[in-house]
Amino acid sequence: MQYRLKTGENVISFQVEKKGDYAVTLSHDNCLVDVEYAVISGHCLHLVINGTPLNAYLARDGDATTVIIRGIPYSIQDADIHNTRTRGKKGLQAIPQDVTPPMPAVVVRILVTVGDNVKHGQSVIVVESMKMETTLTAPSGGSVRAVNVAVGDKVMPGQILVDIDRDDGVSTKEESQPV
Amino acid sequence: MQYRLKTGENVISFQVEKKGDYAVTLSHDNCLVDVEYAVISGHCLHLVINGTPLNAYLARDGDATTVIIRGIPYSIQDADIHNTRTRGKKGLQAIPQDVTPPMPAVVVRILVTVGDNVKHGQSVIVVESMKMETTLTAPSGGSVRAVNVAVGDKVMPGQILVDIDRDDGVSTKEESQPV
Amino acid sequence: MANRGEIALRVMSTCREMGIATVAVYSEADRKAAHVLKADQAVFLGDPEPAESYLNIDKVISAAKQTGAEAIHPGYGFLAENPLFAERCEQEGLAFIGPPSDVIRKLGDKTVARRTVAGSGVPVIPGMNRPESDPGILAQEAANIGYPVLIKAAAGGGGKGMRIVTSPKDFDEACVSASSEAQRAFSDGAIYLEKYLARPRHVEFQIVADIHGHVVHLFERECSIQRRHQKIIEETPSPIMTPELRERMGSAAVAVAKASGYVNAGTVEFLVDQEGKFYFLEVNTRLQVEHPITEMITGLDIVRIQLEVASGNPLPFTQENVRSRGHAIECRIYAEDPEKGFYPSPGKIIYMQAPTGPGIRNDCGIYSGFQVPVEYDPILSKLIAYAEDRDQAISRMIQALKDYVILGVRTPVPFLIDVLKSEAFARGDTFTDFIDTHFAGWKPSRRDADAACAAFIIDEMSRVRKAGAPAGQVGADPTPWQTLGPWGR
Amino acid sequence: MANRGEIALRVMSTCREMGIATVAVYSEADRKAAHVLKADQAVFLGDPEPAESYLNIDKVISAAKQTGAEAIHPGYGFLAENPLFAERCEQEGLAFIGPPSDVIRKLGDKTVARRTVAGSGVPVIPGMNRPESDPGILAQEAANIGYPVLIKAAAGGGGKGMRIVTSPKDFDEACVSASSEAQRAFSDGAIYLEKYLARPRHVEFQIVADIHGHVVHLFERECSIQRRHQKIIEETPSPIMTPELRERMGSAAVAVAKASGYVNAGTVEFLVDQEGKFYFLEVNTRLQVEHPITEMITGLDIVRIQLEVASGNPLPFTQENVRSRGHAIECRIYAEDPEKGFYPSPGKIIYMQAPTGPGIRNDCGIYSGFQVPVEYDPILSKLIAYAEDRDQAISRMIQALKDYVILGVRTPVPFLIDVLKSEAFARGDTFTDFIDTHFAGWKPSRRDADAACAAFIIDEMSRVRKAGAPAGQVGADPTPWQTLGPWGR
Repeated sequence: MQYRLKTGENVISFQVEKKGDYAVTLSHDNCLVDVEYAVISGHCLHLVINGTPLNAYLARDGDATTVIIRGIPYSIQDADIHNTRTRGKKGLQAIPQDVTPPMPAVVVRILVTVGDNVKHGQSVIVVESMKMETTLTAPSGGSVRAVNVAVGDKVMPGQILVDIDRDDGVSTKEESQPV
Repeated sequence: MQYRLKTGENVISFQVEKKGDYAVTLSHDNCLVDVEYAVISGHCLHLVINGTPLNAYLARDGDATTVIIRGIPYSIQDADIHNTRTRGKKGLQAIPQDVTPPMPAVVVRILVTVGDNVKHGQSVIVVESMKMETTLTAPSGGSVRAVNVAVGDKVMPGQILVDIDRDDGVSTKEESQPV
Repeated sequence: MANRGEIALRVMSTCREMGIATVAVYSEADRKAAHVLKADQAVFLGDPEPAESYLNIDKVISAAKQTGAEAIHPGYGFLAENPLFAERCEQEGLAFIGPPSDVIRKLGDKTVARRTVAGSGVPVIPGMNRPESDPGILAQEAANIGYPVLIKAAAGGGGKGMRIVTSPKDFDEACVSASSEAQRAFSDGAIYLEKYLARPRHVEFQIVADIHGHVVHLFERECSIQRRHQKIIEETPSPIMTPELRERMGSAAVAVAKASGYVNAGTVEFLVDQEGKFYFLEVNTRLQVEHPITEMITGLDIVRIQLEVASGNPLPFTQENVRSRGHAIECRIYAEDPEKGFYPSPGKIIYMQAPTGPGIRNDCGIYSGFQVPVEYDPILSKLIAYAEDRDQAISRMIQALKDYVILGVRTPVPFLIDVLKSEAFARGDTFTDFIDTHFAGWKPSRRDADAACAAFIIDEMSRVRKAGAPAGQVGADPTPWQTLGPWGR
Repeated sequence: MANRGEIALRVMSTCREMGIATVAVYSEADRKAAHVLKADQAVFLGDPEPAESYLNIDKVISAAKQTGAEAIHPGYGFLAENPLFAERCEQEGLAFIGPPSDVIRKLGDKTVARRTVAGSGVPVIPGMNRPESDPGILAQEAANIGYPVLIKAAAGGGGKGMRIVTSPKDFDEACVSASSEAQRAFSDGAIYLEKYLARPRHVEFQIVADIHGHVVHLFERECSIQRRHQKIIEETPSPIMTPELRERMGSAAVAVAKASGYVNAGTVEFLVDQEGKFYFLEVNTRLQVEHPITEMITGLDIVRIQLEVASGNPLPFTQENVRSRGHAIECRIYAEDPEKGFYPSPGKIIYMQAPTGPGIRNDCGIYSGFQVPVEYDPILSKLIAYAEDRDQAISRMIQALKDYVILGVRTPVPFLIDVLKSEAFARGDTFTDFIDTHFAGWKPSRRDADAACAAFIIDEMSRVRKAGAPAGQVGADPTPWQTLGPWGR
């Protein structure tokens, strides 16, 4: 079996070979990793990696799986599935060219209205999450084509709160990039 | 809806009426119980019983459900299902006429062999569970027809460890009783 | 209990032990919150927004009235330091578990507090004792104090309306922006100036006072490790404390309490400069987030003291028979991402596993499956480690943090581990600029990436292997549907 | 770590804090046990039977050798008081975390221990100081001592080979049966006689001793609440203790340790009779199950002391600077059914939720999903409550027990709640016959049967409602299969 996994910025290909009921060997580049394991619960695996035991705690959350080992979280995605999905499905990833909150939040102030001309970096909307206010700014100069939310709305990362027609003619809304 | 529930020695019939998404009314005898509830997890319900909140923790374990409220366990069975099952399926209930351990255990000593004549109350087998030894005795006088286990075997409640042909001609093995 | 989260649970624990029945209040977002599950009764307040629920004085008072509550504990945050709320409780005949409303009012205005304290002979940071709006007068005061100066809001804390100004050319603009921020945050744009102290330590004293005029301090807490002016690690004793300095600062804290007519539990905050000189900063007129470390070293239950004092009883000890033992550290476990500037990280707790064992206390407001609301403070729990001395307490805390698993939201756990392991922390070089100095742009060292990938793959393989099975959270316990078969009904 | 369960975890906690790497050993039944998950390395021993695993000296020594371990901590039970094991460690150059093997041997034989102690001037229970097999001599000794007498096995404890005889006519038969029980339990049928004390208290003193001849006691523990001669609730201080009695008993405990050449941590057990006279009972040459309550009141880590002492360091304190503060209670949470004579209740932990918060410590060896083996001791965890005084500690413990949920096996939690709520316990009337006197045939009062039925019905309705859904533990969180849909692979 083969897995292509994305951790942080890297994509690594793992060749996986079963070595018994509770053992596998992973190889990537020139590394060989012997893994014995026990399934402790739906969220915990006990692994013995090249002879050294450790506990891995996992949760699937949307596209990515978070794995915590020795207190440190690793975010891991299946690169193949991830590509398939993000190609078809816009907005799951926060795209820096959009006016979108960095975390789940509530809209507290809207500083522009449709038709306003805004400069690159100008504050357009303020959201609050867990008592911390964050000001979202225009990713480029242009004119405000639409304000998609109202004060008090709950908003999620990836959701476009304000559409801006860029001075160079490209709508921020239409801009997209595969990851 | 109607439920007949067995708690301890009692069987109570409850008439259940839905009062909304998270509310029901139960009636039994001349009692009316208003219940609002929230499902906290697969093992925890938050109930408001006639206005008083409490938490109920549940686990299904074979035939019975254990419900813990304020630290105290309640063992509850659906009386209808329970009857159906125990009628068809012998041995799930420990029957005092059998030589069967009161809890999961390991056989540590066998004190009789096939053909031995035993008296009522005579020790026939010793089992150990969690470092505590329990001596099982003959439920009646008779002759040992079979010893079904060996030293070191793991045994469960309901499992007949020794068959005794009773002096009055009835085998303890054949004796059975509906609950 | 006019609060939510871990502090509501902590207060209710002591109430239950004292045989006091508890009433929780909750918003729409908290229908399944842990504090609702723990209370003897629970009253629904309204929509999630704080103004419609936990900050709504009328609704909270009405919940108390309708359940026959006799006293209200405000916790921290929300209405805890709101003099109008305390006053309203007084008017309604409800015991407010905290100081009298006029004390809260007096100490809540930072300039009034400075005047009150200055009168008692306790050193205050050089600066103004009255708010000012005239730009000319402010500029003159800044020149008198000497740059750098700190612009502060008179009405509040938490870093809102605060500006450090290093040169006169930026001064006017900073005053305008500070005042407008203060106006938005506290509905009061009043500002004043203080001398800016470089690299101070934040050292505070827990005090308790009864209505009979007894005031006792319960030693200090060092709270210098902060991000965004919010504490993240606290410890006691302070690494810089000497018996002589403790004696002087403790006496100052008691003097502040006496000067303000303080009753109940409170905290007198000081800044300590590089030369070891200390200055009064402010009084927090409530139970503090970090009160557990004081409980660990003194063996006292501060909430119990609050309740006893509120019912008119005298303090059950004098300054002489309160003794400190060992060392305690608290780490605040927030829902936030330490790799992204400590941004909030609300969400559902998919799984959690808290450390237990010798010397470990976990004051926790969440559980596996709980949806952490976006509307409130990001504090999830507080992990406290006690040991015989500071080094042992640090080691114990590091191990406990490594055992603390929270899946579903990000937490500062890996960051806290690295801070506690750092030499600067071990040396006790804990100044308020600690994180900026030693941990700017921090990322964890991810040495176990291979193991994490192995876990991902094995988890997926286990799921695929069981995909043919009828049902069930794969890899977890079999469900009743797997083990029981269809019901007869 | 030559042990399993909560004690293995507790010892490993301190090791990790001290930077000592740990090696677990485990049997087939413990492949997924909590102590295996915590260790830095784990070595498989063999089949579940203790003789093939945790009691197998060769296998345990070999595990230590193969991993390069330098020391072995035996915990309690299993090999902890086996002089052959300690001796073997000494021969193999492994540090045994406990007293020297000859001290274990000397104190393990109850009659040798009695002779040793009698020589030091500490009062022992009237009786014989040598084992005897001649029925005539035994009968004569019984007459000299005066009935009722207690027949005891010389080689062991835990109630095995013990008989109370109230009249000469039952004496010979009782000796035969006691001896044969002792033979089976300890491979040694030697018995001796002691005066039977009616309704004594069981009070023990924790001692620690270094190789430099320093011995310090860490105050007493009262352990009178027992079922089947096994402790179930322990507390410190003892309700009957006075400073004067503590001084005398503490000195006696230190004298016993010195007389036997004791090194490391140990416990000197006494019986205290109705008149307040105390008698030496025995020495437990190991870390005791109930050591946490001593840690709570002294602020010390006894395992750390054990490790320091074993590496040759002197005790870091003298008798004068060890101070006790507050009150601590421990409840043992066994897998057993208090409604059925405390019969063992092994099985799978379907769900558990442990109490947390101020003053609560939980030393726990299980987790949700763990299969509790039938082969070992039924102890699951130990719940410890600390508070300022006894009344507060009792209240805190009652509330914590109510919050302790363990589903899948029966536990004494409801029984413990009723004991702690009883007036007899509140009065401190804790004699070793406490359970027989006050709680024979105990059943909980089941006032919430309607609520339990409601929970059953709602649970079932929720399951039926979701039965059409594709999968999932109904009522629990949605599974990945529900939320993610099929994979592309």
